[in-house]
Amino acid sequence: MYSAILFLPLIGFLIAGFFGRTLGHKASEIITSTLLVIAALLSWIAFLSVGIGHGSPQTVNILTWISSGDLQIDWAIRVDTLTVVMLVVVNTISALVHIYSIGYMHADPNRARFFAYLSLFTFAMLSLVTADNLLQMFFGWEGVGLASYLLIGFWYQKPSANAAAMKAFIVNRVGDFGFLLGLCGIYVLFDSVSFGNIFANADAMKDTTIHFLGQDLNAMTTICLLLFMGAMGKSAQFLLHTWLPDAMEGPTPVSALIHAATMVTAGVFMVARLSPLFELSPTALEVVTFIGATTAFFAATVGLVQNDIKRVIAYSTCSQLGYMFVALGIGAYGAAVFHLFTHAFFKALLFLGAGSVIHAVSDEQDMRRMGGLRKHIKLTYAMMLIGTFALTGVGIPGTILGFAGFNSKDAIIESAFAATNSMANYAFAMTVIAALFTSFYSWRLIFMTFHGRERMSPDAKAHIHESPAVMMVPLMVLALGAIAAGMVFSSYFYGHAYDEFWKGALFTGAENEVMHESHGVPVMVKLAPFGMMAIGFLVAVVFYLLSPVIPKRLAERHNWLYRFLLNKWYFDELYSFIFIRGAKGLGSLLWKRGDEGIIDRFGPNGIAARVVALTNRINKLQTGYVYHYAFAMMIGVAILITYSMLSGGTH
Amino acid sequence: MSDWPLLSTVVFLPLVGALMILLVKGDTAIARRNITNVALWTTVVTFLISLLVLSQFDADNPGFQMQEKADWLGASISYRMGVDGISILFVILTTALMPAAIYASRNSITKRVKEYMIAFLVLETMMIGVFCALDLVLFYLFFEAGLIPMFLIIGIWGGQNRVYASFKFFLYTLAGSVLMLLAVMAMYWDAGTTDIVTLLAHPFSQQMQIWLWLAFFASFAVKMPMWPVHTWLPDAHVQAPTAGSVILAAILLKMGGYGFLRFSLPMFPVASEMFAPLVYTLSVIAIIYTSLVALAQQDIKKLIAYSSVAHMGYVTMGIFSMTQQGVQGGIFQMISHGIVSGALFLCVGVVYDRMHTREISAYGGLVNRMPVFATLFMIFTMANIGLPGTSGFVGEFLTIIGVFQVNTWVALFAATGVILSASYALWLYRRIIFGKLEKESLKGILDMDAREKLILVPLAALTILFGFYPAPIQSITAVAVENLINNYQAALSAADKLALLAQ
Amino acid sequence: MTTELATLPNLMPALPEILLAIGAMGLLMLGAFGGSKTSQAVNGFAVALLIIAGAIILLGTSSTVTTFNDAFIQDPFARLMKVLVIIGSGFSLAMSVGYAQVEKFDRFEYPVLVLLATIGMMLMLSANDLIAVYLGLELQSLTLYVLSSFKRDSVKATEAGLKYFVLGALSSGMLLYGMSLVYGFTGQTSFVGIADTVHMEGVGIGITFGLVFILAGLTFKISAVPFHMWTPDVYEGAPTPVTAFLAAAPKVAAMGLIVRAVMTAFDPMDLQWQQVITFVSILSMVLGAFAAIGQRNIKRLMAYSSISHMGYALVGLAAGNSAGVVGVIIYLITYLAMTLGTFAAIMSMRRRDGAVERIDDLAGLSRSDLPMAVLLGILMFSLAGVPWMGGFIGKWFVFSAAIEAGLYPLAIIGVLASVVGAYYYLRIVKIMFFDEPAPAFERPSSELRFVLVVSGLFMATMVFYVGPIRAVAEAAANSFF
Amino acid sequence: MILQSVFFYLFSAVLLISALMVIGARNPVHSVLFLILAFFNAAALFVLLGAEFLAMLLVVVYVGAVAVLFLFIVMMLDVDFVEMRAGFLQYMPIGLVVGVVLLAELLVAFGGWAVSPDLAANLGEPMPDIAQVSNIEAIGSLLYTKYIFYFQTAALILFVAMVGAIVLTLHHRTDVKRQKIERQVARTVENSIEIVEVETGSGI
Amino acid sequence: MEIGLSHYLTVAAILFVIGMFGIFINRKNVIVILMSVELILLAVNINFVAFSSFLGDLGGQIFGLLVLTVAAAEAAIGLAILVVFYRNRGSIAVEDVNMMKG
Repeated sequence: MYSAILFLPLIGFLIAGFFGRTLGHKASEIITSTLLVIAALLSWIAFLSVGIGHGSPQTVNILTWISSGDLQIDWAIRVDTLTVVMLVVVNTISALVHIYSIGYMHADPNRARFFAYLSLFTFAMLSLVTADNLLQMFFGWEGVGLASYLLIGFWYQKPSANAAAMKAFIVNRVGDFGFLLGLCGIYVLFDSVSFGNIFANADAMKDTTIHFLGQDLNAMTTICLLLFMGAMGKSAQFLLHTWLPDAMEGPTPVSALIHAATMVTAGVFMVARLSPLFELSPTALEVVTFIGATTAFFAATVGLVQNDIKRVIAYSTCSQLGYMFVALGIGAYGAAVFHLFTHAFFKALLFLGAGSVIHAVSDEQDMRRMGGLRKHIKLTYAMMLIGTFALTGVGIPGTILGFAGFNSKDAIIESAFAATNSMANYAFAMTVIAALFTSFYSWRLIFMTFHGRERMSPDAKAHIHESPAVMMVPLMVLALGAIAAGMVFSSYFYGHAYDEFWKGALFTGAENEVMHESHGVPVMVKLAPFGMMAIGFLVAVVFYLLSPVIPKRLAERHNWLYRFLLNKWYFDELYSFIFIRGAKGLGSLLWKRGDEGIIDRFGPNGIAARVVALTNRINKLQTGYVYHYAFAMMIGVAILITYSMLSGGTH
Repeated sequence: MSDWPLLSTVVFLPLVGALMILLVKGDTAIARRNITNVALWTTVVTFLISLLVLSQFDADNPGFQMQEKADWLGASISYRMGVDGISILFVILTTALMPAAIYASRNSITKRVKEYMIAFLVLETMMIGVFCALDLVLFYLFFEAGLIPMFLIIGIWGGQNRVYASFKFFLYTLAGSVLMLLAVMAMYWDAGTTDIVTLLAHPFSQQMQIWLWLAFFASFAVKMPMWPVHTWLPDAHVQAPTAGSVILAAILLKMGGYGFLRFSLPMFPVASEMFAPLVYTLSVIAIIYTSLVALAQQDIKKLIAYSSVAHMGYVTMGIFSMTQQGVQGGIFQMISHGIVSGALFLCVGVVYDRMHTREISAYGGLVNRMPVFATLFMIFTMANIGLPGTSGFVGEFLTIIGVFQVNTWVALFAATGVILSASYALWLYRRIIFGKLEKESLKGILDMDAREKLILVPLAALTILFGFYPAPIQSITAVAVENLINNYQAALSAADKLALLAQ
Repeated sequence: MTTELATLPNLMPALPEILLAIGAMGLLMLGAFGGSKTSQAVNGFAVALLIIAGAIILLGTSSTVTTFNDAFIQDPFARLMKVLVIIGSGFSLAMSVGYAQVEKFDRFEYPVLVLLATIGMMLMLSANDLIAVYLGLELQSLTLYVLSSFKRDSVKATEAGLKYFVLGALSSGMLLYGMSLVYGFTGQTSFVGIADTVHMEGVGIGITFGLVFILAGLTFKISAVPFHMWTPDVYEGAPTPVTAFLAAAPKVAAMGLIVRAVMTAFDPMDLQWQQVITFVSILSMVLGAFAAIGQRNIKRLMAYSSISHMGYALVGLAAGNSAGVVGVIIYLITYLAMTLGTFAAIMSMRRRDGAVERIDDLAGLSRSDLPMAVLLGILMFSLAGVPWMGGFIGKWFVFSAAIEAGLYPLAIIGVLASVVGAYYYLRIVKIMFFDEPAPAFERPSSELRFVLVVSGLFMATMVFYVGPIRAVAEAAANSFF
Repeated sequence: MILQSVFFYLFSAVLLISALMVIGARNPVHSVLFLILAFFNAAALFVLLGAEFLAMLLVVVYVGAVAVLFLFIVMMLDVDFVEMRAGFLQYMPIGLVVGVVLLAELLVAFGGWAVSPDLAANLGEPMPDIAQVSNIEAIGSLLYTKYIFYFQTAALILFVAMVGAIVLTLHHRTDVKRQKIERQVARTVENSIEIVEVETGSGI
Repeated sequence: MEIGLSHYLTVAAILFVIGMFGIFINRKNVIVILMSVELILLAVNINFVAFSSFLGDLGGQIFGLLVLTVAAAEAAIGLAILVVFYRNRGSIAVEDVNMMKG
């Protein structure tokens, strides 16, 4: 069954990829979607049996991959609760996105290819989450990167899409650089890269040092930080986040699947998976917390002023990923995975809803040219509202009653307060502020899109229509998840059924008490997120419903701040200057100055020139005059005579 | 059949084919077709026979197999052939790529077909001979003689600046290898023979090892090529005809790496250990430097050529890490690079045949008219980047993990290649394949025909197969590499003991 | 005293020389009385005589015999080198047939003089005494002076003869001066006597000077730097068949003579002569390699080429060991074959309006005459010493001998010079194969074709039978060890 | 002894001075004449050394034949008094230095040259007692017996010289009618006259 | 002062160097060069005869005799070449013997 879950999407990819043209678009769509739906159903069965039920964790070996000396790496499927949770997330969302795309992409001439890519992505993501060893995880890791690259650049005629695709791939590679080194470190430390061996021996290696870059460093910290670098790349954390907003150049279903629900959470998954290692390194956890909190705050600030509907959601995703890392960093792995789980539903819902909006307004993405849409596309409006409720965390404090995000996000904030980590306070503050911003920009999005004056072009206005059922049904399914996932599963992921549910898939150190303490935080703390949510909502109502002049005035008054936020803290400009222009400039320099200017000039060309010069001189010696020739002979004899005399010809 | 000198057959069969081509008269279209067919069939048959060699090869035997020996220059310099787990793969790689190279030239070469095919067949003999020779002099003979046909191939059928490129190629590599020649002689006088099997067991004095190592290094470093003696490669690649680039990148470059494995490490272990930091440094510089340079290229072939230099940096780094993973990774990387870079040059050939330019700026949006090409090119680009699941990854990963165990700085810098290779390769892909098809000249371009697909699809299949299942290669090299490393360590500890005694 | 007249010296060892001498005189008669129409026949007879002489040498005993009071020695070394000389002379005579007809060169004196020069060379190779050396050398040199200016209506040819003569006479003077010093120091002129005396007396400054002067005189004949200056001009100016002859046989003879001289007479002075030979060898290799690059005339280029090749051969000699002598012999074998083949190709460079000798005239030869281009290409790669070709084998043996003797700097300089030298050989290949074709040549005569094919194939396939060749060379080298 | 010294210095001085004049004289005819003078003095030195035959030969062969040949050629070629061209002195200093160095080295080597006494027992051709065998006789008896090989080879060299000189310089002038006696003698009616019957209008 | 071997050798050496000098210092005509060659050979002969006399060995005189013979032959050939050159070039100035160079 697990193999089936893993390989059904691959089969779908192969069929659609190789025979897509012969089969036709319709057939490709149906085949891939069907396979995905089957995989999704199987995933739920697996989830119920392994997670909720009592199915035992297991490993399915498929094939030897790399074998070299001590290094033995197999293709294998590791099944435990963490895996099945991810299987459910990935396959469910993927199946829904497949179905949704049938409608969304109905006019695209390359639909078969699109579905092939989607299935390829799903396969790669599945092999990532089912990996039994780090290298296989890396395979999936890079595989999703490839699929993401292909899908972002799906509309290859758009230069911006191509650029975004490249950017996504390359920035991810920066993270992979760390991942790869961490992997090497793991191998050096454990003589193995398979999880079973690593986890079994992790505790013994707690205080080992590793000789890295000329220094003896704590092995766990070093390795975890290197691996975390990979997670930062994939999960678009602060400093390596720049690719995610640009990735919105891809078709919206892609954004929903890859850049909201699944791929970007791979980093979170990885840290959760490696919790046995991270738990051993407080330093690494502090870094994780810090980066997560910073991302949560930073992305939220940028989200405040964006005008592109998808970008707002993208920054929101970024910010929510920050929450997850905060949870990981403070040791609340359950909370992190829980948020990952719920976030998948509501964020996919928001993206697909946004897609529906875009679809309705003739592919317009700028919110400044929308407005008042609620009258035209009521169902979408409803879906978006549900998504927003879930994202902002609407619920009744103190109970578990609330939309999905309410349960999971509040759990993180409370844990952050309770945690003993040195970064915990910072994390708490940042996440609370981010909650305020989240609420504000989410409502800003709703208001700008669905309320107020209708600002779209007349042409677009004429064409506004509700999306077809094939798109709306997935939305409804997701809405269901966004409403209920939190309430249904909170006890498993982060509540009293924690241990039975996880069955050790997440490791918490002996002194890690975060989970228990988080349940007993002061009421003020429990109310804080809710309060922030409410404030954010009210401000948004004032700014965008009651008095739309205020934001403009604010922007004018604090122009530099506005610009700073609008330009995403100028990260793109900075990176472009340092890395892209720098690398190209350096490349040209090394080529023109280095290769041609020095190596060739003093190497082959230089030698050739010297040889020719010498040749000319020698040829000039051959004057044609006999007396010169005789003179040369005489000099020769004189030299030889002198030489043999000086070198002791007499002995 | 067991007595039949199978290896010699593989080595010299192409020469027989060349003689047959010599007999074809005339320069009509039919004659040209016949010549091409003879060459093609010769290479195919050679390939099949080499597979026979592979089938008889025992991967668990660390020594040389299928040996042949005959007196040649007296008893001490003999004609001795044999393959072991390290060399046999290169033989197969050579024989496998030759039909592709020949077939790829079928339409693109129209002038002087006869000479062209003869040059390639002679070249094939020389290349296989290099990997089979078990006598240093014989090795050198094959090693250097390969320059002649390649010189002609670049010079006659090359591009605009072919004369410069061919001379640079020839003289550069010759200059490197003459020093090796002297080292070979010194070894001959020291050991009394040039038999490789004997030499592998011959302990050279430490002082001598250093000089010999340097001399061999001069040759192999140029051949690899390593920074800073790499500048012949971009020129040679750019100017050579497609098949020439393919062979150059896929096989000729591997001779350097093979030489390191066959000679430098096992015969001069002390010196190898001593100079390993030098090799690491040069490798790392190669990886970063040439990747950056590749980023700035305007010419497709030049870009790929520079990327080859970078990839060879992984090979040298892996080989000199002297860990099982590093060495096996180095070998794997060479095989994989053979397939991938060969295929990339073939891809360039596909568009070059249509447009007759290698300027990147002359292309753009090819995917609109050439989806199959775009797909295959994507596969090879990804393999070039080292994406897991392609053969490019396995070698890169193994070399990095191998060197990480020895020197983390090197691993750190080498890993930056992961980022840089993605940058230049995707940048290239984007400029050629993606975008709108705006250029008038490209509007009528046709997708790959059956012949081109027949060449490239198997290579793509291999690229992916070895990415997922590298065992066929790994299992062949495992025992031989293990043996190599054990002997190396034993020699080192023996030398250490000696040094202790001397104190 | 008068009784000694009755005992005739043993003439058998010198039979080939005697045969050639008588033959030469006979042919002169034939030519003188038969007029110029007989020149073809004279040429044919001369070749036949050479073949017979060669056969006599090959069929005779292989032991070492001396005669004429030990002034004349016939040992395996001398035999092998004489056969090489005869091959050189015979092939260059054969090659001149076609040329002679077209270039109004068909004078019967030519083959006669070649025969006389050949006798001189053979005497040099058999010389076991300073006087014999001098006389053999002069016999050869005087003939060559005449041959160089044989085309007496040509300014270039006569200038070549004049230069060759003047410098040759100077070198003879040096040689003689050295001989006089050696004689004065030892009281002997025979090689054995000199060696014995030096052994007994030790090495003095006088004999060292003598040695240097003698080597200066002898290395002039193999055109080693700095006594090479005549070579380019003479090669260019002399009629092409003569140049071919000059480049082939006398080089072998002189080299053989030097080998014998240093290996026997000056054996006890190996330190001294090794210095000189090393010095000369390095200069020759380097200068030959560099100076040739600038050449446009192919004969001139071959002159520099032969300078550097003699430098390489001297590397083997400088090693001073048995392997070195083997190396020199094998090197000379390959050199001879390559030179003859290349000159066959040069003599084939003929258009309707006459012979041409610019390198650029070869442009695009591969299109107009592929076989010739391929063969000449093989020879060029061989001259460059690229493996697989015979030239590499020669280099292998000389350099490996140098390595054995520990002459690393010499070997390194040598191989690097060979890389520089490879450039100009490659340039010829480039011109033949890469460039746009120049007008085609006239169809060359069959003798030229034959020589070209034989030498080209020999060089291309030498690797296969280098074993037997090495055995022969070793047997010859054992004459000294 | 004194007398011998005096003569030695005299002959040597004249020899060297005339040698210098050979290369220094502006008129080539003078050069030849100085060459002859040098030869005479050298012959005198030979006599001092007891080599009468060689001294005689030098005078007869060299002065009588070679030098006269030189003179003949100088006259025949009608050589101008060529002015010293520019650049003559360009290489003079370095040439002088090299020459002096070479000479100095030779003199250093010869300054202390003494015949080793051991050699007397080990000579190639010990000189017979002058009282019994004259110089010329001693040379003759060696040359025609032991050194017959050299003698013959020298003959061959002279032969080459003869052939060479003729080949190079003998011109068969084609624009001159020569008398060919043998043809005149061999002439008969049969081979002199050919009678052709010519048909009318066809020509020969 | 006793006239010894060294004296003769010195004279010969000076003569030899003068001869060599004559070859390359001379810019007038080729005949002088030929005469210089004769001087060199003369120097050699003085050496031979001197050694012969002081060693008490006849070989040197025989060598000298043969050198004389060969020198005569050489002179003949040299002059012959000179004559043909003159016929072609119309000059025997050393500077005119310069058709070929490089």
